[in-house]
Amino acid sequence: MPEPSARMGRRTVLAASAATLAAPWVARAQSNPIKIGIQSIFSGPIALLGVSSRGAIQPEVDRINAAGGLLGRQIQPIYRDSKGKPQEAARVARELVNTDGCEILLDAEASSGAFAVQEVVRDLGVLCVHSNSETSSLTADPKLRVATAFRCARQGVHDAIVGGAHSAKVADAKKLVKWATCSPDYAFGRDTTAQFLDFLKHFRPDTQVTTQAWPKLGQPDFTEVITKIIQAKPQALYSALYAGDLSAFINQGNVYALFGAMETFIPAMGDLPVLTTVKSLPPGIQSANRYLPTFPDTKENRAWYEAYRKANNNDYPTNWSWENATAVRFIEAAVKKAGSTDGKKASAALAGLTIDSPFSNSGKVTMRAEDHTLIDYAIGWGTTIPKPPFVTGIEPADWGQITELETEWKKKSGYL
Amino acid sequence: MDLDALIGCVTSASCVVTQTTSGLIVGMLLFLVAAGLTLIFGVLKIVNFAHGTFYMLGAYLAYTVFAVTGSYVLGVLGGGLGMAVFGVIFERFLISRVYGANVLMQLLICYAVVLICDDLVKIVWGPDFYAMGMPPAFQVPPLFIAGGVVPPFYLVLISAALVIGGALGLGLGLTRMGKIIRAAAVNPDMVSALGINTTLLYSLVFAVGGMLAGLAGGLAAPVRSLTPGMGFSVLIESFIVTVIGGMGSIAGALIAAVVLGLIRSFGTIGFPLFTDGLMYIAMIIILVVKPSGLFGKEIV
Amino acid sequence: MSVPTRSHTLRDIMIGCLVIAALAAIPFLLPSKAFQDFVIRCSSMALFATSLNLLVGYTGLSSFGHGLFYGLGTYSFALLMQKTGLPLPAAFVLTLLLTAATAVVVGAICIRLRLIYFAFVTLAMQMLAHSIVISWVGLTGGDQGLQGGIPRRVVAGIDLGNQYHLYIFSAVLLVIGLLLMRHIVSTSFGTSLRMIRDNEVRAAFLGIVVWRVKLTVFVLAAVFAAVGGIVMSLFVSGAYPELINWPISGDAIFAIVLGGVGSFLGPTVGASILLLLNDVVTRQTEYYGLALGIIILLFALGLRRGLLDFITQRLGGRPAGGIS
Amino acid sequence: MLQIRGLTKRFGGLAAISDVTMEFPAGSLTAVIGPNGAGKSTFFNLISGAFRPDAGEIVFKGETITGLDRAAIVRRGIGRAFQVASFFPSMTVAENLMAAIAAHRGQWGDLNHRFPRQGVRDRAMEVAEMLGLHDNADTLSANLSHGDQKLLDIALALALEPSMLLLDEPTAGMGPEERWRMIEKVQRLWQQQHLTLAFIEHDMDIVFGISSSIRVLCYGRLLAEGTPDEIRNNPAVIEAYLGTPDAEEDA
Repeated sequence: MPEPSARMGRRTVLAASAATLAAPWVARAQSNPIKIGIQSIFSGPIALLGVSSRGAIQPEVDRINAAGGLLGRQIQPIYRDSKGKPQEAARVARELVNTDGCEILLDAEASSGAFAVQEVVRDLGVLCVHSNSETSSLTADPKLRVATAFRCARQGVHDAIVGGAHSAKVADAKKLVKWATCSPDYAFGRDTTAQFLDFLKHFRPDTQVTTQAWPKLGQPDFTEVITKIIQAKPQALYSALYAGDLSAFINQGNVYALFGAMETFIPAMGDLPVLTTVKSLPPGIQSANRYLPTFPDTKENRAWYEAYRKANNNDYPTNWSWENATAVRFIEAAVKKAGSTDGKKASAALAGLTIDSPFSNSGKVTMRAEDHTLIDYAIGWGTTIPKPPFVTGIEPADWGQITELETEWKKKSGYL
Repeated sequence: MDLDALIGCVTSASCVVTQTTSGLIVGMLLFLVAAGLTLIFGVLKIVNFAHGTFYMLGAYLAYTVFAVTGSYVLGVLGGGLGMAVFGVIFERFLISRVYGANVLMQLLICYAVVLICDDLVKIVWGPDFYAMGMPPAFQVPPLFIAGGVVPPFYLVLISAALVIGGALGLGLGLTRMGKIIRAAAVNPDMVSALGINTTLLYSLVFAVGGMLAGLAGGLAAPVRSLTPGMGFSVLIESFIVTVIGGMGSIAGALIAAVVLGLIRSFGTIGFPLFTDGLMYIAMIIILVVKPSGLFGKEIV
Repeated sequence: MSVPTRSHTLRDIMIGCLVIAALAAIPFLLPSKAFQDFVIRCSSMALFATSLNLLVGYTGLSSFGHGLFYGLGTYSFALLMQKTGLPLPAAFVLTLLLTAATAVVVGAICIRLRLIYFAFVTLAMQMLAHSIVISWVGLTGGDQGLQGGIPRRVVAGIDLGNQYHLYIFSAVLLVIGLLLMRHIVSTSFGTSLRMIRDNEVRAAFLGIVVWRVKLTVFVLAAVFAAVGGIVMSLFVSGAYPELINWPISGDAIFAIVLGGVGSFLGPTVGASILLLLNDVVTRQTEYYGLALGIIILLFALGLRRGLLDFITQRLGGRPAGGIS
Repeated sequence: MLQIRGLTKRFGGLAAISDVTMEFPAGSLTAVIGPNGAGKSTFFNLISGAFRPDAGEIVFKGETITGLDRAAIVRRGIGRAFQVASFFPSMTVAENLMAAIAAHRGQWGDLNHRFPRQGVRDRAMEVAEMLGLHDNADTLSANLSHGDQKLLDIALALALEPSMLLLDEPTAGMGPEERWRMIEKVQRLWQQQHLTLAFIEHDMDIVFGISSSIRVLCYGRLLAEGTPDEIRNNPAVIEAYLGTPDAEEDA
């Protein structure tokens, strides 16, 4: 809103304020730019989710606009904070489409928000790309699936398969039988851990779980969890902790020299905010990649990494960053292919689409047609060292094996 | 439930040593936060729902002072003193205006401060999480006592918390102001009847309460993650401790905090699930059977 | 206060009908789906906040855990619709019965306590309920919430999957709920509530069985909160743990303090302001907490009472009871 | 009307009332006096059901009411007013009385009808008139003068149509002239309504001026009972009062 000038009458000011207040209800005429509604969490303990998603989205949008836009129209992203509340996520999604005139939704919510948005999209029928929810059922469960909704993010079950396969290989070499787990006590932590153990046992049926610890999400102190694991004297430890909780767990585990006492497997370790925050990163932790500029070790990936940091005040990109960059690229490609932003047409174009990507070992990622989820993205395991590049010796996973085991898992879960 | 594991643990010296120290470290840091909460309630009959925010700001301040000076001790002191000042500002400009008002009004003011501070932290330090990192002096391998694992840093933390708690106890027991505070906790009217400057007294209570929370935040900063909103879970836990120990009773807070720490450390072996639920049930039972908590005096 | 008579009841019902008629017409003049969304959410919040005010403003029971019943409403309704295949009216009634039964048990424990202890124990109850929802993953979906949506079975031509239908449905529920609560506070029972708030000991010495009045109003308030919860679960097409966590009680407390505890419509006004603030502020800035926090402080320290109370007092009304 | 036998109440180890036996005949106007801390208010609290006695028996109109709760005792016809005027400050005088009458008529749990139901208002005005409060009927009770607030408290008790009324210091906090105006109203009430009335009072002029009989409590025990003349000359009473000078407020 322009500064109200001193000559502006009281009535004008009142009218202007009324207009501002009524803003959410007054539908704007659809103007030239393509509006993309982007909702995420920009406040509270996981504001990093939204901030690092936006940090990747904006440069992609700028690139498209600089090159003349999409279908000849500029892209206008509209960012909204759902504060991590599902009821707000649902409201914001409706408002973005109904009032702000967004033709496409880029839903960068965490899982519970994504499920709420999914139900809204079912009613609205616009193209929606979920870019941050990793919960497998969002797309795997046919009951939850929506014709115009896609997931452009890792999927929990992919991580579990790759983690199981890699851990089994290490277990073979080092003769690891007795395992402990330590994961956050909520649905994501429990599902991920159970799936990991399933696949580990699939490869190594002799695996024994000696103890399982379930710290709360955001628990400040992990001491009792750490000592419990020490008491159980396992040979190997798996943890689905991530972000701030993981950083606290590592720092507190160091105090007890936990990581020297057992082989440790932490899939979420390979994310730059954790790697750079933990002050004394223990060497030798088995870690998957979340986002790493060195995996895949290509010119394109490195270039994207440098560009992100330049555009974002030298902050590090996160796992969420690459997922959202990819989401914008898929939206761009699908709309171009369909020649339209219409939900049905764009969805038809997006299903099964393959694009070039710096975040894949094959150089390409695909939006799988059958269940609207991303495949062929870079996924692999390596070991940590206390200095950059932090994770070394990363072995890329085999997508053939992932797909095969995923199909089996879907059958077992009754999704097929 | 896993009773075998629990029995196995309590019959093994190494397990008892490890879990006891782990319970003590959780409990003692909790005590520092809860002591401030209970002190403020005792004297002012105000439930400071912004107390978790004091803890958070203390940790962030300590982090910054440590980053600038490289001294952990200065960091902790900075957190404590900073929060003492913040406590006084909070009391003078906000809380003092709602003394005697409905408890909902007080709750609302605290809620507003929590919202504002969480966002301010995000603006000043960013949405990212931080870790202070272990001061070099403590980067040493853990000790083994009777087969149990005891990190030297935690021995330092427990001692520091004990010293602070002891100083608080002595201060309340021996100094004139301390005696007045204790008297005020029992009978607020009497203090003003004796012609004591209650304005100063109330500010002092908030300063001490804020300082305790700030010190706890600073002490824990090397091992805990700093995020906007980190005070929330600490608030809930210290609230439980305060209710169980008795609103207004510092000794009660100490005992309840240590018990809670031990329940957590042994409970995680015996009953890994639903420990939170058990806490809430314990709290409800205490409130119904003895609303004033284990060691508190009932207000009417 | 003028003495209410039968004509007041008629007048209230007339006003209620007019409000519904006006709301039904608005979408034809202002075709804004966001406005309809707003009314739906506002109905939910206003029912919830007004029900809390039965406890806080009318009876002087400061509950910190009223959101338990709001959340219970969302979860039981969503679960009944999703898992049983019952028609909507049956699920609706069953939800209210379930909430009432729970409120009897919770209330019987809580109303024994007074003042701040009542506030604490209700808060603890809500925390317990939240942790049960989080732990009981098999039933509730844990922290991810109840997924898969609520089947919107069409009943008597009303299709709650249709936004306009849901909008009218919510508005009608709001008006009926407010009329019923308005009736409750204007009965002799309602007077008993005010007597207990003003002077519990005196009320007892006049022959009022205080615990029965308190328990009754506790259960009634819980049932109306559950109606608000049902509207919310239809809006989000599911149920989420955030809807039963204690900040939701904080929202309701904020709404009633914002609007005014001394006026019957205060909580409804407060709920509207709260939601409007939320919607406007989140559009303008990502520092929602900062903005909201400052506004709360301005209200709490500036007006020192709710907006509607402030206006009625300015217009020369008598000082409102309740929060001072 | 009311018989009390062996009534005992202990707080912690201290006996506040021990083994008190006395009787209030129908239609009597009895003053209960005693030095500070004699247990007078506790005694009223026991009769009206605020406290539960540890031992002893209270019989009202031939029925044992020991241990009943406050509401049940009120329903049997014992009303009371308080040392500090006790009423509903957010309501007007009329509303206070209507609320009390509605409660008395068992309408306090009524969720069907609007308040006040038929006849309640008329009856409230009657009661207000008895105590001369009718001019202030629409005044917010919080804004009444101190004396009128005490009257309202008594009026609330009276609204219950009690057969017995317990007044805890009806003249507390009043100046000498105001006291007499108050006590004359009480006396008139007693006559017109055929009440059995017991009141706690410190002003000896009033006590000896209007009461038909007097009970003296001291350290929780019944020290003496009798007519004003008997009490005036009772050596034990004189000693008790000389030993502890009279004070304005009962603790």
